Amino acid sequence: MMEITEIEEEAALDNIKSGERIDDRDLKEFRDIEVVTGVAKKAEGSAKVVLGDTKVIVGVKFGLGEPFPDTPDEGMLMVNAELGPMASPDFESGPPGKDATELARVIDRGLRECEAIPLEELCIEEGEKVWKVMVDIHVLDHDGNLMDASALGAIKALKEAEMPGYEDGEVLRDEGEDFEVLKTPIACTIGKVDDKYIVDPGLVEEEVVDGMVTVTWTEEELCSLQKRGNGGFQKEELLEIFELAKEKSSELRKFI
Amino acid sequence: MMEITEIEEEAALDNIKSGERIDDRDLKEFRDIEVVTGVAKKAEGSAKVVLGDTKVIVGVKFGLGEPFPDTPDEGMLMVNAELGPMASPDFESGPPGKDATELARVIDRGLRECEAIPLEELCIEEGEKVWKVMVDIHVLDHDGNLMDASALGAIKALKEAEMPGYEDGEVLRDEGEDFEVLKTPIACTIGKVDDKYIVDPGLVEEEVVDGMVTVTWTEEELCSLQKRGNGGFQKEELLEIFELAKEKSSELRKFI
Amino acid sequence: MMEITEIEEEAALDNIKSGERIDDRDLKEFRDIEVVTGVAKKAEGSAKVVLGDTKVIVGVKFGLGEPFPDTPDEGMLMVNAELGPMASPDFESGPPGKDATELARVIDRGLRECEAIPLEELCIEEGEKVWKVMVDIHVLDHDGNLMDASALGAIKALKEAEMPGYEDGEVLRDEGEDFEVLKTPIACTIGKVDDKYIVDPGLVEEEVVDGMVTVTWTEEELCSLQKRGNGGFQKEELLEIFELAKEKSSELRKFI
Amino acid sequence: MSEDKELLKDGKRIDGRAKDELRDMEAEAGILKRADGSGYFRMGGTEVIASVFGPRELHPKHKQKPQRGIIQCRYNLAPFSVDDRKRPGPSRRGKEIGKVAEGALSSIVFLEEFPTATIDVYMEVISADAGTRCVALNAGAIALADAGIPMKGLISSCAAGKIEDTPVLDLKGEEDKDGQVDLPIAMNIETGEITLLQMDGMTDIDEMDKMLDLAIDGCEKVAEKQREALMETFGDKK
Amino acid sequence: MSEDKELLKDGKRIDGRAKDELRDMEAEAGILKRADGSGYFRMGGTEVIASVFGPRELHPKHKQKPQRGIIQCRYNLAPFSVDDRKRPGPSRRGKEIGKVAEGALSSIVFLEEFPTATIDVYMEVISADAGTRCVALNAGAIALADAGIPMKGLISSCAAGKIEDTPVLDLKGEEDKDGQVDLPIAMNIETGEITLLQMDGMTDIDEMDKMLDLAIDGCEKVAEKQREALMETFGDKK
Amino acid sequence: MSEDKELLKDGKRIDGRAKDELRDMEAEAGILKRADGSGYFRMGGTEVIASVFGPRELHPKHKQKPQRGIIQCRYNLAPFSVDDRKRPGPSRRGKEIGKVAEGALSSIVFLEEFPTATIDVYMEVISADAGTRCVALNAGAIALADAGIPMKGLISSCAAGKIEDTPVLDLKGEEDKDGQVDLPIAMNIETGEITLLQMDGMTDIDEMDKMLDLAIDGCEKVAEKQREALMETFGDKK
Repeated sequence: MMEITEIEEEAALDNIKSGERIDDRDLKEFRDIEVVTGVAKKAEGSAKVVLGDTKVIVGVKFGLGEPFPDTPDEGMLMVNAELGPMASPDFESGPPGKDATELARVIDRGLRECEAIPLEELCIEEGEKVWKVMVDIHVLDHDGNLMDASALGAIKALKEAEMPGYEDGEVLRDEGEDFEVLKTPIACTIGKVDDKYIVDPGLVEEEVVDGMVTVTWTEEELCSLQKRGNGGFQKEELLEIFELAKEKSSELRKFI
Repeated sequence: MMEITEIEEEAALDNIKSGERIDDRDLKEFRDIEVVTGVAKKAEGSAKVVLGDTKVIVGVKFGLGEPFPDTPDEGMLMVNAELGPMASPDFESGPPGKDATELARVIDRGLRECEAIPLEELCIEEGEKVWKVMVDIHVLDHDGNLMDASALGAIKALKEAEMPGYEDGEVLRDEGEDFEVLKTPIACTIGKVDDKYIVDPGLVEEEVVDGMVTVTWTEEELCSLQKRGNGGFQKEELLEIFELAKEKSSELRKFI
Repeated sequence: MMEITEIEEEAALDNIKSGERIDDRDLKEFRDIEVVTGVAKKAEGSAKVVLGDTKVIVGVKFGLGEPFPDTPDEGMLMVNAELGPMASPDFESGPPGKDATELARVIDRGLRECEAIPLEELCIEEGEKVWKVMVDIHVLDHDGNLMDASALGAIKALKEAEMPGYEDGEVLRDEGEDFEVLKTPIACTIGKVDDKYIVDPGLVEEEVVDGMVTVTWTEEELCSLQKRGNGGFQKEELLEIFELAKEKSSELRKFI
Repeated sequence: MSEDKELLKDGKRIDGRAKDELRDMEAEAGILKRADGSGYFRMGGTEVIASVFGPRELHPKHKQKPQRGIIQCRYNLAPFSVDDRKRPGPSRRGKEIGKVAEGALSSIVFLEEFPTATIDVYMEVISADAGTRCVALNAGAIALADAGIPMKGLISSCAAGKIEDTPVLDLKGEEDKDGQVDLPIAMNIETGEITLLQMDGMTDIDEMDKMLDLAIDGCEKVAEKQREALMETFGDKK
Repeated sequence: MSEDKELLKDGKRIDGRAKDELRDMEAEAGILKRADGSGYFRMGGTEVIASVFGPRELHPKHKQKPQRGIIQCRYNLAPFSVDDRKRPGPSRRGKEIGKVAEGALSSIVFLEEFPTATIDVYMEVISADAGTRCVALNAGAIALADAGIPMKGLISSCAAGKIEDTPVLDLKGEEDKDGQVDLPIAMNIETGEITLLQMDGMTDIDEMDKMLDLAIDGCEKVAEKQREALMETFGDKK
Repeated sequence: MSEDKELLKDGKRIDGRAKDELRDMEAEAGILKRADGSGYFRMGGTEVIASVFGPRELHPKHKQKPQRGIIQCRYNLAPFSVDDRKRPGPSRRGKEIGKVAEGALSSIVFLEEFPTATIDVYMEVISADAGTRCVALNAGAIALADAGIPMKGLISSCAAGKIEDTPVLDLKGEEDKDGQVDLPIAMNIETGEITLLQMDGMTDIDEMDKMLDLAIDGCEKVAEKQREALMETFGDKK
């Protein structure tokens, strides 16, 4: 079990200040990335993302539900994240806490704001019955930057998903057809220490950066921002971060 | 932050025994009272009650619901109280505990037993759809006697409420008309120390009295009683308390 | 209050090893058993089981519900157990924990697997309305072997139950008729210490046995098994235990 | 409260009782082994079993009071104690009754003898036909005495009420449902102090006076039954 | 976000404001007695009351940090603060806002002075008409200052947004609902550091630049209001 | 359990297996970094990942046992592991399986070496096609070994069952659903002791005898797979 020590934190900080990383990466370099699909056989779509030692499985399930009263002709998108105790000695059993909730909601907004999922095509009977697209993020091993790994897994699992058939109120899981996804939002988290920016912060780095921003880009536009951690950013720094995130997100986009 | 000390408790007790109060009131005198309405703009009715340093906001919302099976032609009244952590170092986050539950239920009974709200006029479609009148008590600052402050706020907010319109299953919040309230139940809490009675016990006094009785009077009748705290009362004392509460409740009634 | 001490545990163990019991029973002897019915007047059926100092009340209530989608023409059986704090200093308030859940589920399976309750006869309107048979196990005093006491109470309460009438969506509790139960599953728990088997383990014995198996027999067949506690059993031991449980369960069956 | 049914006829109530008559009672002490003390009380169709644990350490520690112990009451309806099965778990009503029970029982225990401790009183309603909080307190008081907790007196409880504009003692189910007032009290039998008092319904002080008299007399009769049960156990223990 | 309504007409917004104009504001400090510090902030129809308790011991103990204190924020909508009554209890949205508020406020407090402690900031939304997290932070920052917590600066917050392809300041309810982008920020007024930043909606960097400028100017105006409120209380205390 | 489908044809099962044949298996150890130990096990379409943390301090402290450590198991179905998404959070079924898993694993660990401590075993079902508790235990046992916890042996688990009145090994989804008996066991491979045993369905002792033999043989084969996985990791670490 790896508990983070002060010595590790200092090492991580000193490294970044001198332009290096504790794991010998460049400041703007991702850890090794692997994306595997079809890992959860009962899910309509699934993807496992390995980002260094961080491991996340995202599963997509389709179900039936009643639409929200204010959008009677639209399907529903739900994103949920569980930071279960298996993934870290710091996680506890119980309902999602602040971290899991933030993780799910940032990824939800990334998908929702750019209208990646055509919700209006998921209506079966207006006001009565629509498809629910349920995206579950399951963290297996938390070694930092769950945000980017989970967002990548979510859009990958959605793109791989087979949409089940429907007949007389029943979901026909044996009859799948490709599920249409319109955009590819990619989250990229940039951390800052003094005047240095780092990409893909690891577990210890997340603790020592002055702050982080998770920037979600579609192919052309910004669709979601979330500043995280305790520090702050000057406006000019933010604009640099948005550009850097755009550039680096194209590396992640290759895995889709 | 004001934690109650033993010295304060002793001072409060000694004062009452010698016919005085720690805050220089007479035994049967309320603290300064202020009642302001329209304080929560989204509520159909609201009132803020300031009783010394105790501050309570009560908001009334109308909504639609299915009636209870045993009263298919009646609307529903719900009273809820939250003793959130903002109001006192002794309050914790989480579902309502015993104190909040007692507070809500005593006020609920005060309104219900005298039939202050004409529930049978709140039926829209028998057995199918009725109005729900939801009274939420939100404590901002707890310096004692939440019961009287909250009950006063509840009846005041109800009397000020505008009832929304209804059309085709929708609540029309822009079309309000005056909401009818039939009675004005007023709660008045009397504490006892030896042979002395006090009105409107403050925070420290609540801890040291032999016991308290919250007496709710309409214009003419007793409609609810709740003995509180650990001590006891002789029957004759109770009868005196009921009369005293009637007399003092007329002072509170002026704020309605 | 009886907290279990190490000395008691050693005594219990030593006794069994020398073929005796701390309460002077034979290894294969039950404690005194008493079964009383009709103990909960509002229940449609109820039974109190006293097994030594262990006391359990089981109540059966009938209600209406919507059937499960995959069994639209069957009634529903629910078994619930509460190990409330009144019964033992080790029990806490709150939702059922692992012990209560195991207790309820083992008894549920005992009833369900042998089809003791004819669920298909409890359908009122296919897919819409069926009877729910709700069996609640309420432990009053936990002195060991809740499993056998509760299972005995459950089948006894079901056999004693009067099924209410039904008319126009209403339950008519005044019009009862005998409720049909098709089988009589009896749970019998056997504990092991070295090569010794004990029947009806008491509270302290449960802590010291190498393991226990709760074996549920109908009149002719095994319908449920649950190995409990930390130890293990050789296959041959298990077969002996199944036979012993069959033999001993006939003693319990006399109380039905 | 509506008044659809005829609840009084020729001065008699639906179950034949006089206006100032309690339902039949049954009481027992020391009925459970694991608890430090236990009690059973029945009034008509309402039955409660109570157990007491403690004085014992209060968790979490930062809730302990340095000068005195506390009493914690849990009042719970068994799922099968009412017509429509009650979902297990705490209800708003149960929480409130737990609190007023604490207020009623705390005054008779020498709590200053148990700094930092808790005495836990669990009251389980097995069958509910009105008056459950009173019967629960009667069982709880027996359990406290059975546990050997040092006490200043005995708490006894019953309710008065008003049906068809007439004060009566100890409402049963239908009377409670269709009656006008329910007034449960609990009393310290040694001192006459009323330690629980609740009231729903509309009344004036004159009627209140009469109902209190009825209820106080009722408590005295309850106390006799409680004492009998305790004497019997005390006898057993010798 | 759809665009059904006309939100801009002749350069004016539905409530007559210019594009770079905040709603009217009101601020007050020291409004509660029991809390260590308290604050009130209103922007148009959005009102929040905040209270601060601490520094005080963090429970459970194994969550304490040996080197520094922590800030815990609770953001809560009063049940009557929205059109359809909000069920009490934590929501996913509220949890997230609590977390970003912690991130925004932690940077200004000298937390290293309070090892093992917590400073609890409670923000209760009394009336919600968009911008609730910003108004909550403004009230919370006043409450922290009122509590005398040693701080490096003042946090001020407001949102910019985009409606009808035009960057504007401080969206109100209808603008938020039918607008294209919502960009709430919070800023350390002394250093210009942005300590809260969230964004929903589609935009490019050029528009983002303009919206950030609007929001930064807005924060400066908010800060004036906060300072006034604090000066007034400080005056009172003399 | 009904018997609508033909589950056995010419001595072969729906997936072509013989009656005493396990589904294909896959096992791996040491797949996670943060956990003290981890394991993966797959049997046919059922996949489980397990992690182990500890021995570590048990909270709250008053639950610690002075003489020996305890094992706490959490069994959880991922929301996407079943046909209809499973709502996150503990289920009754999951709680029971956690308990029997604790009973199965506790017997092989030298718990007396870890007074007051807990060893936490987390088992996450990624894909569920019958036999999840067995596969979970197989992954959990690998994780315990990978964590270097001193153990008396290896726990291996599989189920036997009865379909069309015939005892068979290792039911898959459709067989479980339409079969007559499900008999999951876990076994200490060193001693042959059965440490988990559950059974649903109707059977006599003769059939039980045969099913136990099948399951015991199955456990031996499972153990080989577990050992391979552990050897591989052990090799890696050199």
